[in-house]
Amino acid sequence: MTDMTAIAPARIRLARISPGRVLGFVILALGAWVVVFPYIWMISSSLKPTDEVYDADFTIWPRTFAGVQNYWDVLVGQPYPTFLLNSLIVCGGILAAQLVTAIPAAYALAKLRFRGQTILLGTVVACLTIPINVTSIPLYLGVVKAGLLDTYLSMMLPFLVSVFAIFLFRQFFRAYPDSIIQAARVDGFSEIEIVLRLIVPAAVPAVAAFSVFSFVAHWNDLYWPLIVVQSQEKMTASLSMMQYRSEFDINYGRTFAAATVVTIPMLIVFLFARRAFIRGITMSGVKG
Amino acid sequence: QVEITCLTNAGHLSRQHEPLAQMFNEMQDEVRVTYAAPAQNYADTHLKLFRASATNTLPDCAFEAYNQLPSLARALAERGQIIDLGQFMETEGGDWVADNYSEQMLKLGQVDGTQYGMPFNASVIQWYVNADLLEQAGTSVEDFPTDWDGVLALAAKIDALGDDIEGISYAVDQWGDDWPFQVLIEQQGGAMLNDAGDAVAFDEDDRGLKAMEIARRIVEEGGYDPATDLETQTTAFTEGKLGIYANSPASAKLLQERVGGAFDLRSVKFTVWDDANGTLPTGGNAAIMLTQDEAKQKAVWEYFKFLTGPKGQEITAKNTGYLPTNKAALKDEYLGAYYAENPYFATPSSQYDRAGAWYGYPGTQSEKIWREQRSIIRAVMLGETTPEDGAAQLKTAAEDLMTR
Amino acid sequence: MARLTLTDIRKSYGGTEVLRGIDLTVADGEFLSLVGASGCGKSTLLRIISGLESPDAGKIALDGRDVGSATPKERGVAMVFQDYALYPHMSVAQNMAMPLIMARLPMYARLPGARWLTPNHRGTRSGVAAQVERVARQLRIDHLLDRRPAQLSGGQRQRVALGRALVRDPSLFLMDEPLSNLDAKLRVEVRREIVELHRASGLTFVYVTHDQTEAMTMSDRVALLRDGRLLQVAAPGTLYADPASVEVARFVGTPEISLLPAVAEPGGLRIGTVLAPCAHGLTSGRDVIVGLRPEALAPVGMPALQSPGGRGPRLRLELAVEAVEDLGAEVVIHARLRDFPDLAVRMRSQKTLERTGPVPLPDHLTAEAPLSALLMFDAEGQRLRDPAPVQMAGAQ
Amino acid sequence: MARLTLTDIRKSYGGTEVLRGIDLTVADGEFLSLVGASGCGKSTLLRIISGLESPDAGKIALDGRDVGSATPKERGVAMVFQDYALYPHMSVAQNMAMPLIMARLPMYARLPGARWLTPNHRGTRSGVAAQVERVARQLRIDHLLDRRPAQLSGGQRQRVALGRALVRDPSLFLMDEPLSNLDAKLRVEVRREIVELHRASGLTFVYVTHDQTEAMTMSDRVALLRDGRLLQVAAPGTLYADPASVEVARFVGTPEISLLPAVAEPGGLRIGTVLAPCAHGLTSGRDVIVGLRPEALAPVGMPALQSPGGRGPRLRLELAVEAVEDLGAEVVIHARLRDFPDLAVRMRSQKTLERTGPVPLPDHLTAEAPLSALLMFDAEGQRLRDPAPVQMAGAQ
Amino acid sequence: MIGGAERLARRQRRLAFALVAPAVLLILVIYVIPMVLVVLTSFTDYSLVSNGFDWIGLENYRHMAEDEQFGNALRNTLVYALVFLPGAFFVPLFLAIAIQSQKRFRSVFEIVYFLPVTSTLTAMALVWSALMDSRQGILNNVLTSAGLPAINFLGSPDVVLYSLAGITLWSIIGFNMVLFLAGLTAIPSSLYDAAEIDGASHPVDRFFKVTWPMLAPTSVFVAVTSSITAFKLFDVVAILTQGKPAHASEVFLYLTFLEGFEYFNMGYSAALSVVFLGVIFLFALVQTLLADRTTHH
Ligand SMILES: Nc1ncnc2c1ncn2[C@@H]1O[C@H](COP(=O)(O)OP(=O)(O)OP(=O)(O)O)[C@@H](O)[C@H]1O
Ligand SMILES: Nc1ncnc2c1ncn2[C@@H]1O[C@H](COP(=O)(O)OP(=O)(O)OP(=O)(O)O)[C@@H](O)[C@H]1O
Ligand SMILES: [Mg+2]
Ligand SMILES: [Mg+2]
Repeated sequence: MTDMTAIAPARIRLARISPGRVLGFVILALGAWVVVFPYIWMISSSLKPTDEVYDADFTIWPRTFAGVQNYWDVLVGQPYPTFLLNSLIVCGGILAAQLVTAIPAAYALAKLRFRGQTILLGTVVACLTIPINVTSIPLYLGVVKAGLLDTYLSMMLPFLVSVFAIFLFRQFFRAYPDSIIQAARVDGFSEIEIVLRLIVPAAVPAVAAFSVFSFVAHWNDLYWPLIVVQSQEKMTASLSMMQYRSEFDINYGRTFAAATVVTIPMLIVFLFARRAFIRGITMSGVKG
Repeated sequence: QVEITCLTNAGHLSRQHEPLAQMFNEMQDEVRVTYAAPAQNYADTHLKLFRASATNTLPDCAFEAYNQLPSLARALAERGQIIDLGQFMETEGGDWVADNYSEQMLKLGQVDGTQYGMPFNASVIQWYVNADLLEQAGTSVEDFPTDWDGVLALAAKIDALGDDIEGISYAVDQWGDDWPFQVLIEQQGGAMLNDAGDAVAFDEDDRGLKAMEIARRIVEEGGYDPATDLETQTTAFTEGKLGIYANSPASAKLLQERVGGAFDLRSVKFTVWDDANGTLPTGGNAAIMLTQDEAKQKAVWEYFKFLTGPKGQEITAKNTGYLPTNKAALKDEYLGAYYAENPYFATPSSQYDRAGAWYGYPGTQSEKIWREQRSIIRAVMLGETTPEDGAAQLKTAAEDLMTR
Repeated sequence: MARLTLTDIRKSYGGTEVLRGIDLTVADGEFLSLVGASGCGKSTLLRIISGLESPDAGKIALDGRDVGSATPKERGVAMVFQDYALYPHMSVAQNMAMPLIMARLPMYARLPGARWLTPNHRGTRSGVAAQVERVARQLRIDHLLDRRPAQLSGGQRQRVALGRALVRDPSLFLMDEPLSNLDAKLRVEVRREIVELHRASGLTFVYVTHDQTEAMTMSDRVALLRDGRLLQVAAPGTLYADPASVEVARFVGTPEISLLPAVAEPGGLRIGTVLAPCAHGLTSGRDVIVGLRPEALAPVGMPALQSPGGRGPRLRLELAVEAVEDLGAEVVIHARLRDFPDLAVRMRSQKTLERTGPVPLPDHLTAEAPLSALLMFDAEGQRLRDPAPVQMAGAQ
Repeated sequence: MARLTLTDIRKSYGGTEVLRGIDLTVADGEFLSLVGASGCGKSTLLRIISGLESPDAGKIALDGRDVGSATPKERGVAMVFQDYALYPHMSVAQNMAMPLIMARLPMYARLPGARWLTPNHRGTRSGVAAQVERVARQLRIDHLLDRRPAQLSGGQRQRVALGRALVRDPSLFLMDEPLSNLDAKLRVEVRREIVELHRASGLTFVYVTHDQTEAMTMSDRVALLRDGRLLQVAAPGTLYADPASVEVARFVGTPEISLLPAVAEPGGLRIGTVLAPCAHGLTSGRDVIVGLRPEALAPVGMPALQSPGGRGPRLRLELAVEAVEDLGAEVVIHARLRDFPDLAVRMRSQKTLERTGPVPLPDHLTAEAPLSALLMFDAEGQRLRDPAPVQMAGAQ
Repeated sequence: MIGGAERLARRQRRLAFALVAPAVLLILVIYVIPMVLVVLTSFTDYSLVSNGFDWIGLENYRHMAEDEQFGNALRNTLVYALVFLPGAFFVPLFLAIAIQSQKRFRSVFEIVYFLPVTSTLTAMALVWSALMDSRQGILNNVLTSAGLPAINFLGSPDVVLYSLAGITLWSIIGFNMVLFLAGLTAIPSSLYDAAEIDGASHPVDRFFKVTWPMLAPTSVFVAVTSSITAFKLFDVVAILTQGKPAHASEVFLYLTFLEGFEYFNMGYSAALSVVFLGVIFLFALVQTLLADRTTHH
């Protein structure tokens, strides 16, 4: 008896909130379907021969299975491992350089006082808005002048410093307690050791978040590689994907197999870095 | 061993150049051919070459579309960055040239009288036909009309077959440049520019206006829907939802692949107005030599000879459907027998003598002119602009920009 | 204006039982403090009372009416949170007006910007403003009404939080550690203000804290919670002088009560070598615990330190002094039994008014406590009351 | 191991003078607390002593040696911060080892990973480890050495912070409100530990706090800072019983001292309608302030509440009771003078041990204080000592 | 004599310069110098094609006034932004709130919605163009089977900007959602409790009284970054429509690309870029100033 009346209120409260929850869930699930459907379509198409890709009656599983052929073409028929390696080298190099340049600069901007600080910060913020499209020609001319065309360095050059990273890390470091830095000074840390031993380890969540950004962005970049990559040996994975596409000749199955193959590494990166990524975003307080 | 690097665009690289280069490299061992990272399309090739020219980082050879060749060649010639191929042809001596190339073909690679390019790919527009739909409309491929009125009437008939069936696709307003528009001018026996190449001539004898009138009729009578994009039209055709489809023979192989066995796919000679003088602009690209190094020049020439030779052209034609640029390639041992067996692929060769010039405008603004003109043509096709106004606008657009 | 009755309230999170059957009645107008160590379930109980949380079992009644299924709004409770939970984007006036706006305006008139579209509610709004003004004046924050919480000091924020709770004449006032974010000085001040508020309003208060001083100084009664059960509910003085168990005794009082293990003997209780000659009625040899409040012990022969009250027979202990804290008005001595260094005792003595300098103390001293001051617990910590532990005859 | 001497230290931020000439000597081995309201410059002074901040003017000497130009490391000071400032990504052992590593290893051997490349420093490293181990044992945190700060409780973190400061045998121990992040119960505990540590180490401590209880219970001497100046530096008991000014008197002691305006008359001091018959030597009609500690007042005729010590002539006040706080061991009464409701007084009385229930008090009562307990200040708040304010004759 | 703290401070200054030096150098090389060159170029008639160039002063800027395509691109960009921004803002906001209240599937949804952010937009654009095909595309199949008229997603000048916005939205929603989720997590739950006690238990009240105002700083950040993204639209256009049909999808950045790389009018393209950056920078500035007003801590 007592139990009955005691449990009732809980039920009532549950009932009160559940329609909203359920509706939310349904909408989320529908949205999720819309979001993943292109992937399903892409993977499905990557298994089909060209004449099936655009069939009016879409089937997820191909009538004629051409997956082996398509993926064979992509992975073995071309030096795909080279392309993949190029992408990794370029993205990894970019990321490393960005971290090495951004973390110290962001720390200085957040915690130290020096002349020109405000100007530098202003410049960083202003540069956030400059797309590569605008500066690509002067950069290209510079790359050629330096004799760097068709080198890994030229592929990384415009991205060696990320103003976004500087901005993000600065926000992050601003929240780092001053007292820890002072404690370190009292403990006898030299200033550079403060950066190396305290700031760098503290930046790990922000680094994780930023790494996902950076890696994904440059993995997927086509614009700059199209300009500076000259030889096939230096082609990146995403560039290689585009070579199945032309005005007269699109091999759809192979194109989508290539797209799948290019997309999957980033998915894996994200799946692994997701927690750190979201935590980093939360902690860096991009909110300003 | 001399190593040379060539630039081509992506679609061509995988289907044509890779097998050719591989074969060439295996055939001999003085020259080794590699390909640069491909451009995305003709326009991108053009851009890449200009960029490379400005910074002196040109590849050893490249494949440039005919219509853009003049502007490129002139600029590069001024900087001494492009090689006249005439000297190499001479050294071959004898009847070599005459045995292999027609005047008409060689002309495609000439700019201001200099042979800067060896024609590698050539294509003139042709009709692709869904024979099943024709049958349903009560006719057959064999009876395919030879005049525009007939083609449009047939298109209308097919269009009436069903809600989701379209009659004709001829995207005058959509292709990468103004190729389909040039078709409409040249099939009347006209030219885009005067002989000096410095003044607009497509309006002579009201050809511009007539071209616009056909364009409009294709919509009005043939049931073409300019609102659908190219991609969709191609798909509609390969899905059996479109009766008559105009496109380059370069797509023959691809279309065949995409159609599979879905319907009876045929190709038919393109319709011209002026059977005597009418030509069709030849699409495609020429191989150009850019290296300054003499050893490399020799090597490049060797490669060009192979590419544009009968074997190279045979392979190219079989892989794509392009019209072979080499006369000798039509011999039985190369393509002759093949064409006899595969009439679907033989249509280009039947239009061999129609192959006319593919114009580009003087100055640097061809791309912009084409873009403007496509908008104008689209407006005409949609009925937003009268053919008269459209024709006038086409001329103005060209004249305004070709001086720059 | 309400009597709160809780009957057998139970609550678990996941597998852990946080509340294991709470029975409690808070009289109309009473100030009840809920104290206990961190994590013992105080906030959970408060949230159950407020309606923010549902109990797994048990009944909650206000003035005898079961409110188990009522929302917080319907229960008419007001709550003040530890971090005040002021809306940072609203002015003080808006913060305080919130509960009234919610109660008096219909949904559509509460939407952003609706102020300008619903002139018919202007009357209600000005009524709200007047009420807010009145309460603000009462709390002396009427000059702050236009500020944002970020522009206020801790004490001012605290008052705004109180104001927000007050405006709507709640039936029940719930507070969850409302002073813990204030600094020591301010805490004392606001403490008095809350007591004053309670007196003036006559409302029923349930006040959660883990600070015993707060609980002792403010409340009519204190409920001591531990491991989801109520250990004792009593007036502060009772809790201090007459604790139901060792736990209660230890929780209340600073410095802590001294606890000495003892053995019952026929002649009294033996603590170490000392025999406290008190009657106890326990079987000989039984282990007990003797509790001794710090103020019960007084040094012998030290005129500088006043002796504690109470007469009658005394317990005398020999001590080794460990530390002396001079608090100004009094001195706290931490010491150990001379022969049993494991046994620590604390004593506090008021200083004579004439002393100004530090109190010099020997390393060793003798201290006495009246037997009447001894608290006796069994080995499990339960208070032994029945066999009167002290020689009552001699006392008073 | 060091005597700290500050001479005329001054510091401004922007236009505001934060420190206006501080002269202070802390004896070797002394525990000095620096107290004062929030924002009065305590932290600034501490940071100047540590070398994190430079004074605008003034000298800092350790054992007579001027250290003004030395960095914190060179001064050999250790500092404990309010939020402990532990390195979050390092284990407890690493945290504690840091100052030693920094002091004993050369730069190249401190680089990340250098541990494996510099075997010649293995000896130093194991020496460091042993030292850390020793200190950790002393602070009873040796079982925590492998944990990260995030895995520790507040009190444990506090001890690690102490340990980090301790390991390297500093000459001077600086602490900036090290207890304010702990909860009440823990605070009392750690307080005792720090005192114990001070005693055991014999080091010089400078301890910043705004909590008077802390300052009073822990220190050898207390320095009271206000508006950038030192008001009084004295032992806790002296500060309480013999304050130099009203400000000091108010700052020290809970509940606060009662301050009553009075007028000097030939026969004594007139407070409201009452004449306190004490000799004063002041010109008649002069305004003074009389201070009365809460424990000096005792209700007359209430046997339940003990009377305060001190004999001699007494001041008798008629009071209206406002609130009573029963703290268990004692009762605090807040009241106002019956005829002058503007004048508030506080009194505290120890309870007799026999009382257990709440103390019933009438609305009105009469209370007495010995004249010897009166503190006299001039109208500006400065203590009036010279013309002895109380009838010393009658005292003791 | 120099104080110890002074020495510390001086070391810090020196270190600061050393720390920012690499970044400053690279910023100069990668952003500042090229930007200066771009600005200089905008005063010339430089083109890749011809040798040399002339200074023509403000001619390029004057030319914009009479360039129909300039106005068209500006209009297209604005229309696109107006379609894109609400979507890029409210959809993720809704998703974040909905996901926040889901206990069990939260991480699944987080992953799913974030997927597109990690994918090559250029690859996915191909997929979308297939899905959006006006005749055979799945989207139209769904529409027609639901009895609705088919939509010519990429071929109709009236629709194409919406379609592009749809694709870009798909790719960015997850990112903004994570930002909002971060913002939501930072709202103290006691505020919701307080709202509940105050009687604001209706979800609408909770949203307008607590969630929305507390999210303000996040909102401004999302709005700023999304606006910049909107103005920077390029890739999808380059891959899918190349400005077609009939200039209808020629957005600003694509126009600068056309002028520079297709028509080789580098000088004019540079001038367009300068204007573009001016506009986008103003926009960001205004929003950042707004941001200062909305932060309340
Ligand atoms: N929503 C919840 N989910 C799971 N466990 C909870 C939840 N809320 C509280 N608990 C657990 O219930 C126990 C009691 O929590 P409660 O907040 O009531 O303690 P408290 O007495 O208020 O402590 P404190 O003094 O630290 O505020 C704790 O162990 C806590 O971890
Ligand atoms: N770096 C600084 N720049 C400007 N003003 C400062 C700086 N540091 C401190 N101040 C100011 O100096 C005054 C004293 O600050 P300080 O931190 O020493 O106070 P405090 O006594 O430690 O206060 P609290 O008890 O709140 O810690 C304050 O008004 C503060 O605003
Ligand atoms: Mg709690
Ligand atoms: Mg401070």
